Amino acid sequence: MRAENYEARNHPPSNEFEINFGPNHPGIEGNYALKVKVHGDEIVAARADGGYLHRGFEKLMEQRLWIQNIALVPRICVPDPAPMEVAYSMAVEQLCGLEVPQRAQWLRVLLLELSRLAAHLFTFGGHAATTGMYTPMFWGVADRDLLLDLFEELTGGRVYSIYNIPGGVRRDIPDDFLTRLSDTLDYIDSRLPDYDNLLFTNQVFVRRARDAGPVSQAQALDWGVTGPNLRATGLAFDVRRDDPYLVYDELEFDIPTEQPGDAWARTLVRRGELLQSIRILRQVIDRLPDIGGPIRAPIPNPLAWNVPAGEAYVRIESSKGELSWYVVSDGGDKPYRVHIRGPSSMHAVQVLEHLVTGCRIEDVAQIMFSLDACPPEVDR
Amino acid sequence: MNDAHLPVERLSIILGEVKEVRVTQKGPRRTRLDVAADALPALLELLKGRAGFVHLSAISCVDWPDDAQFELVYHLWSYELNLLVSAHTRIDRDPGVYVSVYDIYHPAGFFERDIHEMYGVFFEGAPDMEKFILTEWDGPPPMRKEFDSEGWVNDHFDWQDYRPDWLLELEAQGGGVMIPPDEQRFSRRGIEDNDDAG
Amino acid sequence: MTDTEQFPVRVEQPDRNGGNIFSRVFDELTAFCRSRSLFILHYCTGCGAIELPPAMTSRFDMERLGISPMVSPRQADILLITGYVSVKTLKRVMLTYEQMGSPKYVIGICSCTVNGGMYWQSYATAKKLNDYMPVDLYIAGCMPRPEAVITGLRQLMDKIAAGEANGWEDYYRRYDYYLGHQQRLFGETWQTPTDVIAEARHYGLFGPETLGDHTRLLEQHQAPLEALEMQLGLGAPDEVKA
Amino acid sequence: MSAIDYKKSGSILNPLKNLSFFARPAITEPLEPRRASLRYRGFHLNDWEKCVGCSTCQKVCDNAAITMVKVPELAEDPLNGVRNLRPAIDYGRCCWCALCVDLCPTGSISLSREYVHTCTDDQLSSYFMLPDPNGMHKEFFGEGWNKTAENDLVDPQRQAMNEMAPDARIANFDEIVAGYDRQQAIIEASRCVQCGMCHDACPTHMDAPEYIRAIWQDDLEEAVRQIYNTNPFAHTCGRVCTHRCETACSVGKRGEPIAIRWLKRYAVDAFTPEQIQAIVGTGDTTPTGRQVAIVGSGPAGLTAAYDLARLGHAVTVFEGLDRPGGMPRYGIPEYRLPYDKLDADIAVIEAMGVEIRCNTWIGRDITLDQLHTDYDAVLLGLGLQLGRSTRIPGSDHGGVVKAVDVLRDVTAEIPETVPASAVVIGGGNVAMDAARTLARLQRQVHGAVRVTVSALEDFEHFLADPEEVTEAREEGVEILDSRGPKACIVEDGRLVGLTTLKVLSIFDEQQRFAPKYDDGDEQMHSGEMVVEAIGQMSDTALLGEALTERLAWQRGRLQTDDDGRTSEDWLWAAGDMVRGPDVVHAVADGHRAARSIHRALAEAKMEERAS
Repeated sequence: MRAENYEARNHPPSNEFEINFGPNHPGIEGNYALKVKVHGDEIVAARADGGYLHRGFEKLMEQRLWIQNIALVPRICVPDPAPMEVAYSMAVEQLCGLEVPQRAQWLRVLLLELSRLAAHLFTFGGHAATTGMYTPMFWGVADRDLLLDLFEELTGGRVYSIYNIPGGVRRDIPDDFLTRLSDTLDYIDSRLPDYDNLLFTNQVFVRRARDAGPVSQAQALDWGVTGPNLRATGLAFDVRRDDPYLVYDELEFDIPTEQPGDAWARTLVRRGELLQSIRILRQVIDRLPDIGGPIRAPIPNPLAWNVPAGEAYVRIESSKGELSWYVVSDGGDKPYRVHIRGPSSMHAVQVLEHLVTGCRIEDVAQIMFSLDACPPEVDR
Repeated sequence: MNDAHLPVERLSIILGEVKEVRVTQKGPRRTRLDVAADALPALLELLKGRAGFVHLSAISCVDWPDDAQFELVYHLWSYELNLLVSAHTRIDRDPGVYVSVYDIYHPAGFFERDIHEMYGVFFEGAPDMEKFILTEWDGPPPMRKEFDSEGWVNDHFDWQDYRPDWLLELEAQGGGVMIPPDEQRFSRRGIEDNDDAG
Repeated sequence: MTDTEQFPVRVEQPDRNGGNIFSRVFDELTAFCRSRSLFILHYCTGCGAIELPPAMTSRFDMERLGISPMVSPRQADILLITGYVSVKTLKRVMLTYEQMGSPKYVIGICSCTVNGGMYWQSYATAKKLNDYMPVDLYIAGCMPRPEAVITGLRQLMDKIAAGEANGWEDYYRRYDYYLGHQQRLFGETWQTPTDVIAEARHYGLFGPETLGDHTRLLEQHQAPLEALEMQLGLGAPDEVKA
Repeated sequence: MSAIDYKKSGSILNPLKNLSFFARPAITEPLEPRRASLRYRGFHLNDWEKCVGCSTCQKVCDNAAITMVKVPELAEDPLNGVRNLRPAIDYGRCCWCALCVDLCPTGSISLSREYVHTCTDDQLSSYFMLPDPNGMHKEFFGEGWNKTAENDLVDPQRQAMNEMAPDARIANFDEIVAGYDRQQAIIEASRCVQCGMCHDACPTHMDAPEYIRAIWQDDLEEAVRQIYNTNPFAHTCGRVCTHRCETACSVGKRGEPIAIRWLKRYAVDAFTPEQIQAIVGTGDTTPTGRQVAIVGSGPAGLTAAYDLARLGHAVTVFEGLDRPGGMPRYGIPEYRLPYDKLDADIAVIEAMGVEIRCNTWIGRDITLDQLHTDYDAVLLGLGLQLGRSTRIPGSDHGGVVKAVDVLRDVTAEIPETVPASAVVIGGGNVAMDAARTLARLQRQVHGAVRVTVSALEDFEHFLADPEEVTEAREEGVEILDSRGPKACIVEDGRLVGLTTLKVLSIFDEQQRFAPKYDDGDEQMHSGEMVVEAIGQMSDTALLGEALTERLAWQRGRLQTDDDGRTSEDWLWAAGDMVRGPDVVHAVADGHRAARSIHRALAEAKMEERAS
């Protein structure tokens, strides 16, 4: 220890302090930092600092074969990896003109919605924990683990499923999987009243979360806010419905919206989406047995696979918002350029900086969790 | 939102007013526009103001060193038309300077900052061109094609030298490592060829 | 000001082979107690961290082993490196590691901490964690399941109880080696606020390899330290408000 | 939308309702790890019996985590595509994506349900693991993610080859196989996993992975360059090669092997001989002043000529017949190898500066001693142009002919009466060639096919390629298996047919050739002609008695050292007369002999300089 490092610093003669909120901070989601200037408890200025989880995905993908990237892509967003796989596969399929078999599309929907469910349960828990309530977090994580068991059974991996490949999916569902899925959904459904008691109708939480980090609809549009955060401002927009992909246009689901765009509304939207995901999954359970056919379109030998030159822009509704992938091929065996636009790259930087400015320091964590900002998606 | 025309038609009417823009229909909800660099900001303004393209989904940068150009792609979404427009433009790789569209689209702030640190393209008029991810990186902009990540890694890091018992046994019998992983990497083929040429 | 006498941090090194029976019993008791109350630093360095909440919460419940998360490095015993560490993170990890009180234990989980893992081609991540700090235990997987994490933690507990988890001593004994790798990656002006050499003397762990070329470089660049990156460029958020 | 109006019904007491959870059982799992799911992606398993060491897993591994390790105790078998390499996995890199499983051509790799491995810093070498069927810690946890039809990324189907229908091809000698078009060739080439087993199995070690890759990249010039590195008989080998490469192909372990022969054919067919010559160049054209004589213009002789000419030696090839080409021209029917394609090969070889003198019999027009005097080295590439006889009763009749003679006469267009019915003795490819050639002639002359093939072997151990048998049958040839020839029946000086006996066994207990027949099962096959296709030998009369005496022989074959040099230091021998009948072996032999001759000439030059 060097004593001089622990002497009082020459701070400006005021009660304003600059502090690092993160990266090693229990209130931060992932490995991310906010540098904030506080005046008492109030934050007067904030600046996001990312890059702690930077791995250079876009560069790495340019160095790997098209097929090799399927192992890499789920790592981009750890809590919600499935949309990454699907989006990448869809982009390659677009470039190659591959027709994905119906059954594969339904299986992808199954995977995506399971992943959304898992991510939302995780986010609830996180949001609750940042307001000092740890039980919902314990429950949310434990219930999510039941979904991870399903992932493990379906895809062979708990978190990183690596289930999609360009052309379709790698394995069909195991025997009786749908029954177990249905049972798990019933269980999660039955847990919702418990969550309501503990969280959504708990005045402690309601009062903390309301009016925290409000975003108006105009601001949301101005700042490129998407996903549940946008729907929490009252705009019913969902890529699944308005720019449909896979078989979402054959599925019935509502788009939950809330007002007025504060942390409370955002979390409520997620609760609504949880119900809708369960609803979609139940439709998948009903329809999937009737959809036969292959689960994968034939693809060339992955070691000698030149994807035709071109570009593809794929948009997907991930649990965090609009996820889009821009993939350029120069006709080679590796992607020429991949650009990943994670929804959190908006939410965790400019929007978060904007929202925490003026709030009290104890709300920073819950604003970040309520935005469901996912740092690995920002850093890539 | 009462729409006398199909979305695509409405868009094409607007685009008809802009000179020198090439329109390619890439799908039912995807339109590609190619436009000169100096006309792009005006085009974006028009798209936002007249066609409801209020959402800037992303700005992608593609490096084309052979053409000595960067390609900038602005992906815009209209909540009214449910239509995605990708406006492509090319700028010179050197000096790699372009104008910021932050005034039109605030999300551009993040993307321009990202492109600046990853490619070294400077956006004039952007509010913030400071590094965000690579604050502690002093190498060249890593996403440029000429930056060889693997070479850099090999210069800066060592790899594990495993000596498990089974390997020692095999070596004693005359076996052992025959093909190290690097020798047969398909993804490395093109790069080695270039090295040979250079 | 590096006169370390003012810090009463000296601990007597237990002589594991000798000493009288009372001190041996006392040492073993200490080690046993130490292994039954471990705090993991709450720092999600990489993607393997996603399996820690399940491991901590009801289903796999590592608290039954006496292990729970701790927010401050000063009170934490275990630094869990959950997968890849980007170079930017590694600096913070080094700061954190040096600030943790001894004895401290490092667990590297996932492939990435061993030989670069998936990101072995990446310019942004460090490849071998044991170049930069001594690692007591590795848990294989990408990422390891909570069960594997818990198995690993149980093994660490056994090692602590047996007095075998002494990686932290190595950091003091071979500080020059670790510092050299840090300097190779972070540049030769790399400084941390902790005076490791003085601590090494105090723990009685100062050895022939504590000092070397790299520590000389460290002293050469010694300057009044600024903490890392405390300047705020506050242009943008103000405009946000407007 | 919401079932509860949260904004109103909220209460600070609501959480208390969950106190009932204290009465519920805990959901905590036991401390011991659970069993992973049935398709879990845990540590690797590798079935060493199935694994052939092709290193495809290494190529698809995105993390460069796989090292191929040589295990000396395992057998190596290049002809069947087996190496003693096995993959070792670096768990400091692996991400358990299981692409190695999906792409393994043999299906030997799988992932287990084992997932716990921990170690301390000094045990870190345990992260580098050589998977075997037992599991990482010698404890079998069960197979997890394995190869199924769903996730198999190896395409087992080769591109179908267009062939002429039997009734279209039966009356003419047009080439049956159409060859791949560009798209088919690229798709077929893309199936290759570049393991190089073909290279190891090929007698002349052709760079098949390289030219297949070049074909896939649509760079045919590069493909031709790679092909000509090792084989100047590309057109010929692209059609009639025995393709040992395809036997060894690792994709062929579970599916159909890559059509390497057809790909070679596709690449060289894309160019004229002049273009090929421009692509491959003429080598080092500085004349060395050395002269080499080559007897016989078959694949062995001309390959050696090609190599030697490219090394700057003056090469003269002596051919007894009208046209160069040797056995490929006079022994292989035109419907399998069109003459213009053989001419293309020879044209490229001639363009290297090789002089070919046809109609020059050694011993008649020029003696071997003369060659010995005039040239610095002599290479014999005589081939096997004499048919063996069964020596059964009646086989000395004029209507009993040898298959090689039939084929040669057809090529040489020597007019001969076409028998209305014929019997072929033999079950090899030459027998098929003779039968199918006769079938075509019969169709042309008589309008109907009456050819019977009687083979010693049963169909399970047949010598001819299965496709030859199928095609021969399609063309109307009757093929009988397990029939041993007894006698050729001559009535009134006229050959009327062949009697055969049922074969009980071909080899005795010492695996020597000693066929046993069932005398009770005798059949008569009528035919105006009996063709013997039971093997060939070399016509070595040109050597002269003295030289024959000096040279070493074994079972009628000339003995040489590994490089084709005989016990006479000026004389080399190569090709079928040394190795037995096979085009690609002859090519390989030609290369070897050329290298040996070149070395000997260079040494001689050194000695000259020294003296």
